[in-house]
Amino acid sequence: MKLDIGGEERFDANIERVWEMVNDPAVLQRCIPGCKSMTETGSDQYKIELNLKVASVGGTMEGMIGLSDKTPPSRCRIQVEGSGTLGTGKGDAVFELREENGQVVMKYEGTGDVGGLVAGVGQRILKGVAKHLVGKFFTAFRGEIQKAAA
Amino acid sequence: MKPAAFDYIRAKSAAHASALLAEDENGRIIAGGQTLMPMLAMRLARPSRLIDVARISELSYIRDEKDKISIGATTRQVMVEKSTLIAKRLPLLHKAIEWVGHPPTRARGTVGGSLANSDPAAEISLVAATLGATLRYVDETGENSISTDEYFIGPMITALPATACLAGADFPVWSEKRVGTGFEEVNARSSDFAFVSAAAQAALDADDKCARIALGIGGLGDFPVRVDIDAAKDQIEKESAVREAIAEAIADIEPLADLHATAEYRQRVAVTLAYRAVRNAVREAKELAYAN
Amino acid sequence: MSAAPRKFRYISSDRRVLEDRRFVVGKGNFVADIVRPNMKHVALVFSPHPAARIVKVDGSEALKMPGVQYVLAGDELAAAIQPMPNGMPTPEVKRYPLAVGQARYVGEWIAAVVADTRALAEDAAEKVKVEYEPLPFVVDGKEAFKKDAPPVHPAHGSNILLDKTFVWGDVEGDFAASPRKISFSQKWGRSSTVPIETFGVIAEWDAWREVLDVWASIQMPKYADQIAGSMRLPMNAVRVHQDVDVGGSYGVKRGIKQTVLVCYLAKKLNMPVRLIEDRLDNMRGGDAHGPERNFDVEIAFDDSGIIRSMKMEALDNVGAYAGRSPFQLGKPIGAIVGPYKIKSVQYRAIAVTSNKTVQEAVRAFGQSPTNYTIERALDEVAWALNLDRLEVRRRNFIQPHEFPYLIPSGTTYDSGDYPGLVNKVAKHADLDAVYAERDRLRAEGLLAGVGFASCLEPSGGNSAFEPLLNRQNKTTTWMDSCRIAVDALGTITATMHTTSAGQGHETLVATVVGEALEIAPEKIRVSRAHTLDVMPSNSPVGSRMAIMLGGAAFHAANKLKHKMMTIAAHDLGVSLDDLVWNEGTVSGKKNPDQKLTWNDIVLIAHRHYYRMPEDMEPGLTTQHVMQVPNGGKLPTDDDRIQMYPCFSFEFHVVLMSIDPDIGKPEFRRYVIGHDCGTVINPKIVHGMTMGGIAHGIGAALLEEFAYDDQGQLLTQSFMDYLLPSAHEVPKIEAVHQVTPSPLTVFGQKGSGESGYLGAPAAISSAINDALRPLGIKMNSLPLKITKLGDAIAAARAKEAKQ
Amino acid sequence: MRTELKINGKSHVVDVEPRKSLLDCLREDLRLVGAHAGCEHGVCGACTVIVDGTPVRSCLMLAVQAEGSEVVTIEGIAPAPGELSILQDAFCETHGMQCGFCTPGMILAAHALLRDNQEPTREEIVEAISGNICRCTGYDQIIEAVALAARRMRGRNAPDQVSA
Repeated sequence: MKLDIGGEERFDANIERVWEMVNDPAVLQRCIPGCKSMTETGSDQYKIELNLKVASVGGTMEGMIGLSDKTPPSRCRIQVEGSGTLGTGKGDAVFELREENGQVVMKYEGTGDVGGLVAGVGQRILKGVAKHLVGKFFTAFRGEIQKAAA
Repeated sequence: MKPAAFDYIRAKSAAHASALLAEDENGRIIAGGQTLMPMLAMRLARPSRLIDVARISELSYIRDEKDKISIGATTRQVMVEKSTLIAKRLPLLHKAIEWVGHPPTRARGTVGGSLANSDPAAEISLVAATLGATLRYVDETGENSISTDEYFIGPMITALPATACLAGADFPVWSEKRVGTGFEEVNARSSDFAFVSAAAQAALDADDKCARIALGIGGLGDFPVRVDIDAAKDQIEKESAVREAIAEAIADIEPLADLHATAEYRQRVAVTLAYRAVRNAVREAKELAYAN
Repeated sequence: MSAAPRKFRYISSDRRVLEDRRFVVGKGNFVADIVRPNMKHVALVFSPHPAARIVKVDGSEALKMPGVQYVLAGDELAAAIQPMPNGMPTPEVKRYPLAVGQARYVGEWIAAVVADTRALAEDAAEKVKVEYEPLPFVVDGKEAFKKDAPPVHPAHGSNILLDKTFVWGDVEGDFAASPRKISFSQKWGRSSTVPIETFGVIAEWDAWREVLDVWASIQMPKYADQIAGSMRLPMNAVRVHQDVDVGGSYGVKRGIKQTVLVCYLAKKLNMPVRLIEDRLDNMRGGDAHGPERNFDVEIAFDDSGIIRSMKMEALDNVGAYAGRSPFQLGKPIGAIVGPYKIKSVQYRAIAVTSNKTVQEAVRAFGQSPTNYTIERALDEVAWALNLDRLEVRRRNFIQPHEFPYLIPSGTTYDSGDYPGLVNKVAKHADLDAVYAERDRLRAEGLLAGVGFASCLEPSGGNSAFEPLLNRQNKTTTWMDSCRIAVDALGTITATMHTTSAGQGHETLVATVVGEALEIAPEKIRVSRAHTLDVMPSNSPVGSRMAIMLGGAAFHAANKLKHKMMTIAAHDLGVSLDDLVWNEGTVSGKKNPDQKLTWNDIVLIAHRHYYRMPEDMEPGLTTQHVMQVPNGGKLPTDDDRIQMYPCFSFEFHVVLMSIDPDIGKPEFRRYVIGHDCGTVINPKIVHGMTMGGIAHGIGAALLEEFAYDDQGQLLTQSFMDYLLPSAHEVPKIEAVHQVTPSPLTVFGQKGSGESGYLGAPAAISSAINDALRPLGIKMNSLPLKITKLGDAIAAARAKEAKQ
Repeated sequence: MRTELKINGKSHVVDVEPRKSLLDCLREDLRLVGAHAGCEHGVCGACTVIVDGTPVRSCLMLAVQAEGSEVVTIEGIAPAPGELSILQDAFCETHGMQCGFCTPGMILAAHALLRDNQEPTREEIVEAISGNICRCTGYDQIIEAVALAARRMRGRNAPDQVSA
């Protein structure tokens, strides 16, 4: 199942700071919903373990996350791939940072691809759940920025 | 399709259930199980422990509290269906309840369970959202409540704190004399999740003017929403005005789309169903005058 | 050809169905009810990818778990067994129970885990690690047919399993001579019969007796043969227990891959092993999907609506492996013109593989999609000429005096009175009133339409499509059998040699034997033998049991009667011709006092050999193996073949309405006429007819194995694959007619499929009639609410613009 | 987990994993195999049993949840071995089944209906069995069976009506 993800987020921080944080595996690990561990396996390549939980639905997943096509401090591509008890998932997104009115605007756009169990029995709410997870990520990320600023 | 292993414990009270949840973040409450059990069987849900609240008898009740009807969280849906109190005082829920699953699932399914699972198309949630019900829960801090405006936040996702056990729902009862209701739903089979549903409650004054209108739409977005069409209140019997107000009110909702109903379908039919629900509610309210 | 219906004693009388007593108390003997000592359970690991190379299957973590016995992957299995039989001459399209080297659809079984309970097996299955390398895939049939499509089986070289064009008669000449032509395309969506009982199988290997016992929820010809073949065992080492009750099949309960998997495990582990598919296993990997067929059709006709010729192209997306599915394009050849006098036909049958779940035989074996298309053609002709659709059908019908009727593709229809039944239906339904009601509904602001569909149910199934589509296959024998034994105390046991999935075969045999012997059917026990005690059977496929098992039972009973009368004649010292049979008592025609009762003859046959005719075998056991009436021939060089022997007829009239704002279709009236020749048990025939219609309603409106562009199956559960409930099936009025078949012992024909053959066509016809005022037509099934609603909305928006 | 179940009026003590459904417990631990697994996610109704007087899906209930409840299965409906209830007999009379797989659930759903409603309309019968999917019959002869049983049960309660 294809899922389109995209949006814009605004942060009160400078662009270098946001860039740094997006590229910080420790920050990512804290922000990715359900991320249990993130182990570096190569340059900008990490093995991740997830314990996903959205309301009643939950499961474990193992996979890879990679950052590429970097143009600091404005552009980066994130690729995620994993599989687990809920099925398989793949994501490919590009985010772009720019400064605007003293804020940093993060524009992100990408597609996800979900297969296996969840695609077969949960297609009705998959999109909403994905949206919710993305939202959770940014809530946490905003928190990180505030924490760093404080 | 056998669930992954879990422990099982019966909670003695809502507070007990909440304490048990606090002990283990992977605990999960089960009441009637009509939503949770399929998810367990498919291993979409894999709690470490199930906390059974179904037997907490003090959470099973339907009470008339003058300006509201209080329904306990573990009240079986079939009790709502058969309740003359609900039929008389909360006719919108009475109309909606027969659309919930089918008789055998209503026999086990609970009002609280449906609200807690918060399916985007759940009828009980829709009525709660439409009427602006207040949900009562118990968590570590004690007894609390939350309005449905804040409660629903995503598909099967609510704002209920992680350690909360739902205790009940208070549905406001309108004081006006002439109150009518309308409930409309489209689905492929009568027991299936609604593609879209609409619930309306209208109060008319003695001159047939609309004194109050509440409208809710389910199945359209990630959760049921109350839709403000007060703009059309003075023209409540004018189809185009009501439709326009509805269309405007739902314009910002991103519709669900799945193989059963496209986003366009949901958006378009939501307007029709909402209009029909309003129309029927107004008609019913009007008839009441003659009956009195 | 409508001989007056014969008078019967038990046949056609409204008698109870003998099987029912055990089912109403929950005492059926379903496969999941059977427990063997120390039995182990299988859970499956399935592919989440539509196409992927299987790099590695690692079961080590799973094996460490308590209660886990074994983890089996495809490579080990493939090395130990023969590939499963492949009906087409496509040897490189190899199929094994577990994927070997490559996964070819979402849901394909990659590994099997054996554990002490199913729950433990599922726990362990989650721990089996499979490493995949995703490959290009194709899900759409027309795409898969293209030259540059990713091949599902690279070794085969393309996705084409079958692409054959048949020309029967002077098609080009008839097209050239016809003043009018139309063409249309439509698609039959992927659905299936989806029995409420999934497939299940238990296997147990006795190493000392060298017997492999199999209990399964099976409906399949040559099941034991295929097990023996795949397992490389002599066939007399395979004992299939056919007394297992099957919880619905309607064609799909073939389960050979499941069975071979479990047999291998049982033998390997030396433990009874059972696999009961759960609903997810069944929907995605049970290999039981039905046809998914694109049609492109051209019709040549004249100004009066007489159809002269038809060109039909049918492209079936059969899924990842060959299965039985290419042959489902073959059976329709035996009724390619429906009940109509179309002189010439061109038929191009294409079967392509894709990265979808494998098809299995589904009720009517591919005839239902084709009938949907033939009936659409009749509607199109009527609409093109602005003629009444029923009138166009009447003008094209084969007339009662024209039987036996040879159709262009080489099949002779046995008997029928199509206009007769249609007139009865029209009268019962009061067509004027039906149209008036349609117009009233339209005046109310609804869309409303009347639908018609005829259908022929070819029955008495044989395998003629196999040699027709695969010339290497010369199978023409397609028998069924019955054995009757009268024991020493005079009671009767008849044995049938296949399973039963609700068709009432025990009642059928008892009724027929009772009729022949003039003994109450309730007194006759019917047993279903296991396969080491078996006579040849080709199982209840192709609406064949009334004809074939009924025929075999009748002949076996007559042989018994003949033997008993011969004994009596000898004992009484009279000629056989001078004796009459009366409820088992044999007496002299002229001298009724000269007689032997049933028990007298039983005593002689079992104990008093000295009173028997010389050289006659003692005991009272007879049997009959019946070949399909007028079957048994190979196709001619110009591809003509007698497909099935008998042709039932059904006619549907449907009135439907659609709320244009919602798009939800509703039944307002449903009337059918049914003619399956002599009815053996009216309750059974009625039930089959109604059930077939309900199934057709599902295919027409609700049911679909829907895939997304990524090859994911979106309908793996009953929450998304929608079966009609009691709410969705309207009250159906039925009108009956009996046009006996001259080819069968009582004039009976088959009756399992016609409801399913007619309903989708009739519903589509009604909906398209309803949509005509908007200038739109629906060209695919299922006609889901959203599809209708969105199409109506688009048409109205267009109208509003103009 | 030690669980005491009351099935068809008799007490049974079973030791089950909490994750075991009532359906699996009935079938595997008590060998009451009349309730059937059709979908195991609450849609088909083949697993229907009566719990505290109401038909429910035994696949959507854990065995441990049934402690303290009265469970009636299809095995508890026939009055004696070889004897059928009026409803079961009516199913035989109309042939309200084919393969028999959904039949126990269907009969229990109808059984509960007729206990509460001796004169059900067609719509009420349809509603009562709408949670039980039958793939064979198209429901016609099932609805007929329930209506016939209702007539016969009314007749039994008012013998003067059937004296003819």
